[in-house]
Amino acid sequence: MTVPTAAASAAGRVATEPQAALLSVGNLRVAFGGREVVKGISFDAYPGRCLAIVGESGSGKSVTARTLVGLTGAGSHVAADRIELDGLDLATRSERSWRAIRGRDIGFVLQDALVSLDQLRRVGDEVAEPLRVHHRGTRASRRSRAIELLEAVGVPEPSVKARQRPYELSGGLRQRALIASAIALDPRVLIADEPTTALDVTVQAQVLDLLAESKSRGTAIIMISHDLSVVARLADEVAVMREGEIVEHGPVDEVLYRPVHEYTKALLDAIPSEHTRGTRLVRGTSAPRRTRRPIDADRPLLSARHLSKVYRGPDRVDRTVVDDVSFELFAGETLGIVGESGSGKTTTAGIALALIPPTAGEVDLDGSAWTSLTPGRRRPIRKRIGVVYQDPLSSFDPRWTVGRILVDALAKGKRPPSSRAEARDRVVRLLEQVGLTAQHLEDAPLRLSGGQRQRVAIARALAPEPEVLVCDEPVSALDVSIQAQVLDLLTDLQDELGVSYLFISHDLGVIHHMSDRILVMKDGRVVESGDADAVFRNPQHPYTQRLLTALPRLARA
Amino acid sequence: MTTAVLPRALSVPSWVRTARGALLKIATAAIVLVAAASITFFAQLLVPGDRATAILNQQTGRAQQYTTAELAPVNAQFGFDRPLISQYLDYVTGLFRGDLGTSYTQHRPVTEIIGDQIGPSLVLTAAALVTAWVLAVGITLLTVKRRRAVSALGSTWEALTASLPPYWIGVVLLVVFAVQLRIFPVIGETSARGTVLPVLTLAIPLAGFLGQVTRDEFEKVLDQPFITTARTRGMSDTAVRLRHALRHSVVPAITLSGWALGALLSGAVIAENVFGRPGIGQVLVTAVNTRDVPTVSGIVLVVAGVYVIANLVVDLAYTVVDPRLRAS
Amino acid sequence: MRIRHVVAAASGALLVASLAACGGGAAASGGGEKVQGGTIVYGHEQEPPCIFGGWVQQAYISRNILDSVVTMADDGSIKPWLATAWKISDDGLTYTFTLKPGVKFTDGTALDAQAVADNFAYWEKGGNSTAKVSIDPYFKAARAIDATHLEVTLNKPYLPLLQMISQAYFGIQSPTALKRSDQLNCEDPIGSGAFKVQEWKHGQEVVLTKNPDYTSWPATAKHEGPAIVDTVRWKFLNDAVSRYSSLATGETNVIYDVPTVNWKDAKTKYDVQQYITPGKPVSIYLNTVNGIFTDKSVRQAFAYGADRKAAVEAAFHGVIPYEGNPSVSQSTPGYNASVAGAYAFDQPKANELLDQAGWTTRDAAGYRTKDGKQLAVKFTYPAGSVFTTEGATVLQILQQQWKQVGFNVTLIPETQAETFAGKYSGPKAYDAQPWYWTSPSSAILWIVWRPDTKESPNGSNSAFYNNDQLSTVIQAGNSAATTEEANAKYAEAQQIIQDNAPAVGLYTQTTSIASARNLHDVWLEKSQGEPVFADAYFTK
Amino acid sequence: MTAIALPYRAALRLRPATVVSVLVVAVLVVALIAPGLLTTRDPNAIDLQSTLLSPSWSHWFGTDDAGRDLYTRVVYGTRESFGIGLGATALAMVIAIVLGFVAGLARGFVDTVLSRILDVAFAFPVLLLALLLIAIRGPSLGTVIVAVGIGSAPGYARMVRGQVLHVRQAGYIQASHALGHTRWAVIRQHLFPNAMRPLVAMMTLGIGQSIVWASGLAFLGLGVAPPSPEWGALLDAGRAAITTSPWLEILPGLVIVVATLALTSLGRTLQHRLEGAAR
Repeated sequence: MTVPTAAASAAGRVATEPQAALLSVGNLRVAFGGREVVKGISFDAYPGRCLAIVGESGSGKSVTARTLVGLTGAGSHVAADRIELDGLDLATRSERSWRAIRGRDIGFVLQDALVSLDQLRRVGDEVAEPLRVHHRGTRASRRSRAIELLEAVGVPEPSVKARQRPYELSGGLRQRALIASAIALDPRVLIADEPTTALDVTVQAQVLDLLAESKSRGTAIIMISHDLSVVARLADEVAVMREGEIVEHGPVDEVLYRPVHEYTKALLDAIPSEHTRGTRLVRGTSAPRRTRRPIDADRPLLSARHLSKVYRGPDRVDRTVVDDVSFELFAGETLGIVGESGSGKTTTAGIALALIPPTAGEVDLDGSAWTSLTPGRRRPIRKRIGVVYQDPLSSFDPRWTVGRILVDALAKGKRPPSSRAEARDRVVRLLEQVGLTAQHLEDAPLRLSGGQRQRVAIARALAPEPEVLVCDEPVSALDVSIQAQVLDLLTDLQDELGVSYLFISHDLGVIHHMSDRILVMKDGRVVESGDADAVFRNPQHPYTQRLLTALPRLARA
Repeated sequence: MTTAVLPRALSVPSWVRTARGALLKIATAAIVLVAAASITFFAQLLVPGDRATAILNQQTGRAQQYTTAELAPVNAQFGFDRPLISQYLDYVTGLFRGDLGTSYTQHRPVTEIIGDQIGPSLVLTAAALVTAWVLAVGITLLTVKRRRAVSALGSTWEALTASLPPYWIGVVLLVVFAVQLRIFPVIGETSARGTVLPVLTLAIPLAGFLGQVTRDEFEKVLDQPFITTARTRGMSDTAVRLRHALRHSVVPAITLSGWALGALLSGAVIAENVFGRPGIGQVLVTAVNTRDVPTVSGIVLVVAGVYVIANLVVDLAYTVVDPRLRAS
Repeated sequence: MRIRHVVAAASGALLVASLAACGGGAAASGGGEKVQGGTIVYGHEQEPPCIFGGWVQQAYISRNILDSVVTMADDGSIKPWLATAWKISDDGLTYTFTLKPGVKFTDGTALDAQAVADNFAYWEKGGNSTAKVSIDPYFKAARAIDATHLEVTLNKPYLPLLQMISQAYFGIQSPTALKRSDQLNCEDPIGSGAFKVQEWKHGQEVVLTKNPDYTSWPATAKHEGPAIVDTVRWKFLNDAVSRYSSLATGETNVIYDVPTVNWKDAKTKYDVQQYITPGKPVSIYLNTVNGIFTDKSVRQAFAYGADRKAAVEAAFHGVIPYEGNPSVSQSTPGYNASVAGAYAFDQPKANELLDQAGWTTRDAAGYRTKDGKQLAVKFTYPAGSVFTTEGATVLQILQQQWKQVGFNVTLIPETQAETFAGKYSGPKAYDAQPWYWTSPSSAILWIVWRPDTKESPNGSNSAFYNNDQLSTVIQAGNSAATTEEANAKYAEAQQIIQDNAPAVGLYTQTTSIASARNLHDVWLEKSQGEPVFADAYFTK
Repeated sequence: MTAIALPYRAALRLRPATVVSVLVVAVLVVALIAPGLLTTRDPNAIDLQSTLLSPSWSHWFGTDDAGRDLYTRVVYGTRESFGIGLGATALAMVIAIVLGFVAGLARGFVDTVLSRILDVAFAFPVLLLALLLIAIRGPSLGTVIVAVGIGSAPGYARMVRGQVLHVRQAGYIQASHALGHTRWAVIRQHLFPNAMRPLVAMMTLGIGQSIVWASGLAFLGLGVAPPSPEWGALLDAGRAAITTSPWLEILPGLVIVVATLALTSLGRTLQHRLEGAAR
């Protein structure tokens, strides 16, 4: 308002020596009901700099972000010594005056534009909405401004896209449009709440570049993220939050590469990558290295030949989602399939499980026919192949307890229990194997935490004593520390049981951490395959190269 | 799934597909209608007692049995002495010529009987539907996710109105607003002022139903991230509700509206009765009572036709409100 | 020269209560200036399928459109209408009518003797089955002697003929018009009456406009000349609440069938008229060929067992009179008043009769049994327009009292569909069933009680009661030479019926109208009680 | 959402409206099972000395034109009204479950045919269905139940079909297949019980609506035979007197409204709770 934003923008990236804080928060406390979720945190944001607030679910980071625009939510109680925007007190604002600030002085970007943009309105209208709300320009001028904004965030054919609706755009373009809307009024502060989560890695890189560009024009950015590697790419300063408190706060290089607090260290360690291969991700565990059983390269447990899958849409147009995919999975091995959304990896997994009939090609299980069998002939040998899904909760019947789920799986296994007592014993053993205890037997999955649910899912997959486990994005929905635990569990189980994994993930770090060999998929085809280290270190296909360039990573100390 | 999955062939132009779809829909609709009329035709023959007896009794206001000799001329006049199947075939072939037959009791073509009465019924039901929508949406917008007392008031109102027996509310409205307060006429007939109370009789309970589903959806929508996005742009609560949430919230109510139209046509007979309004409902009741087979079947055909058209409109309304549904 | 054979009415049989509270409904004496023209909005109840037909709902409206040959006066005597005079031959077999000259139907056709003869032929051919049963099997032929003289010949003497043809079922239609399609004759019958159909808005109203060339008013008319008002809007208002309320709001000027709950209120606010229909009252036929009522003592016990009078008074709020005579109502010429007092409420008597009949034991629910069979009565009644909710209340009260003497009465409301389809019309279908039949003469006895035989079935004999003695007595009445003689025979017939109890009396069929105080001279016709608007006028 | 994970607890908290609804339903259940506990009178006992009394301490709801105690009649009418509500809804549900499951599980031709049949059923005016049925079978408690039941079945069938299609997509269905269960076992163990879950709430809603529907039939004179104190019949009997003895119409109407309201409110609470639990 008083400081013209153009001046800051002209200054470029001048703000390495911070002047006065643009947004200053002191001793912020937020409570819902009687429960305090933000417990007295303080931070400042400076023009042209990015503050990253990092934490896992429940750390209070998103609540903090929303409090900064006065949208903490119903039933909340906010107290702070100081919330100031350029000297203007925000802590005691009325809803009406908050509205004048939102969008104009503080822009806000949420994660996943598919749900954060109104799908029923045209992209142009969504982008121009802050202008309309704050009575800027005429209808026509707003429309052209929206097109300019879309162009500025790198949306091709902006005038065409402006007339489309968000769902008609690709994920990356949508997210750009969301950012375009947030910066429409050139706010001095931009708050981005998980702006790249749910995006494919290449798109993620583009979005981060876009935010960096905004920062370089003098915008103060507050980025909320659970992903430390993403933060490394943009932030100047990092605050690590845990259970409503900031446990560590400092310049990005300090926090990420010379962490002081145990929690920060644990978080950093938990990130899987090429460097973590063969090690455990959870800090402080006794056996850091793996003791693997040898891979039997003469015994392909799964061998897929020229798989393809064509779906006919309601408009009678065929779509090929899997196109001539072949692979072999050897006993004791982990084969990783990596690719972005829509690459056909989940369909491939479904075919391998014989749950989706392939249009062409077949999969053999341990040298004999598998997908080409009739369902009735296949059922008796199903026990040899198990599956772990991305979303464990939806894979459990909400009416069943953990105990019943596992007993059901045991009954379908190689050695069905002969008595109730035996069943119970074996279920308890299974639970212990995945790091749970008998006390969870009577729990409904709904009452378990995300990590516990995935452990139950793994226990269920293991109950029939399969030789192959298909893991379809098993850790994608988990916080990084929980992800680390689950990945450690999977490697431990492989060491212990010698089971083979067909491991599917969009996360290159996870894939590299887990896999012996990998397939890179794009648009239903395998573009590159081979030994994991070889592919990662020396990618041949341009797509793989692009993926790896886009991958945000932490330089390991 | 958008990026990688490319359509292999787009050889058929989209308008051809649309036209083919529309033709298919019309053909199905025609089959549905003829089936409904045919079922009605035969169902009426299941009614105990003989049609000629009913016609004679109805002409004289009596209830007795007649001798074969007495019945013979009636049977001959209406063709009841011919085999059932040929009566039916005549009826169905007539349908395709747009001939719904002639009323046994009024001696008029059924098309004319329906033509006379369908107008007021359609006005009544359409007005009731619109009013119900206005009430439902208005009350939802005003009360959903407000202070607890306000929200509770809104949802109680909806549950209450949805529980009102249509006849009862009609009589209460009549006594209060027409007899006591004299704001509206007692004999509404087809005048605009006279249409108000019958419309309210039908609209108030329906508004309760529509309001309930709209409220549920509205509550869910208001929790969506895009609503938060809109708020972070500085939008007022009212604007957020109107510009963003509303459109998302009405889809279930649109679905319900297609169904509601059928229920309204049934409920209309009650409103017609209480307020002395002409309409198809009253004709239907009389026709069933007098075994006037062609009239009953004809009304079913027309009502089913209205229903089918209404549902095509509902389908269209879906895609207008939510273009995403066009794909599927 | 006029030769009239006047039928004297039973004194006081016609109860026409003109109950205007503040003086004279008939004349404009209540003050105000008589207005020429205007529109009467009349709120009727049920909409008939056609305007002309054999149902009383059709007679109501056709009475205002069609003229009949003769009409009935308040005292029950027959007065001239289209016929200015008539002569009956000594053997009672030939009636010669002299018709009013120069009368024209509204389509221009001349109303001459041939036209009337054609109408007789039309009714007999099925044009109006109620007309047909009213004169069968006595009617032989009708013949035009010349343009103004009509001769009607009979097979047997039939004294009630004139009363019968005074009903609106015998309205004379243009023979030219009768040749039109069924649809036109249904919607727009052409007569010579004071009004003609302008438009029938189905589901709403029939708009009647006056016949400006009207010349053929009946002798009972309250004025001479065409109708005073221009238009009558004959509205169909099924719902009693809105019908009665419409009078208060001024949306109607006159309504039919004042709800009995509102009768008291109506008397203080409007001019009300009540008309007790002659003919068979609402009485309960008992099935004499099947079930428990084959036993005469059981029938009599049924009649004694419930306080029918109190039930009728309670349910109809004291507005509609109880009728103890099951055969003819108190307003019918030839009514036997002494018969009506039989079977007064007497439960001990009922118990005694049942005990004698062998129904001595009672089951757990308190119902009588005999040889393991329960004293059960399947009581069907036509619900809705024939039997209103008030009538249903009467039955529910009776049901409780019958229970006290041990009858298990199951009430089964018939829907209109079932009624018309004849579902409950056979001898196996019910034990008891109430019904009424309006008729201006005790000759209704013949219609109802004529034996039901194979050769000559009588579907109207709903008690299936064949009594040759009764049949002979009624026929003697019908063919009697004098009214006195006829009435004596009819009285005897009523006594026979009451003694044998094939039917139990309940209440009179009654119609009523209420009209606004500024509307005058709407009167109820006497053969069936139709409202007549030809003489009605408004005052300012 | 990060911090606001409260829906589960909120659902467990009893709202006052829920408490009232439960109480109302409890009273109704007493009236249903043991009407004698709520009134000492006989619903059909006539008393011609005390007709049309307005509500008073000795006659809470007044008396009708046969001198019967209206309150007692309402209490005894609960059984028939609820009989209609329960019976019709149960019948509708059985039809709906069969049709809905077959349509939901079948693919291709059978599904198409069934959907068309449902279309025809839907296009049929409910009123006509009732009228025809009553014309065919005569009015009785059974016919009213069948008419209302069949009339509301297509709506439920569509819901069931939608529910089956929804549950069919669920992860646990695939998970169960992946364990090697047969199609039938999956249907029996998972699909059927889970697709049925929301129907409990729907039934509660349906009972109330069936009662309202039945009262509409009574208005057309197609209800239960007298002297039954079924609520719709009470409304029908009371209508003529609305201007002179309004309690005869107003009070039974209010009872229907309150009963339906309580059932609806309970049904919706149940529905929301199930939805919350399924999330």
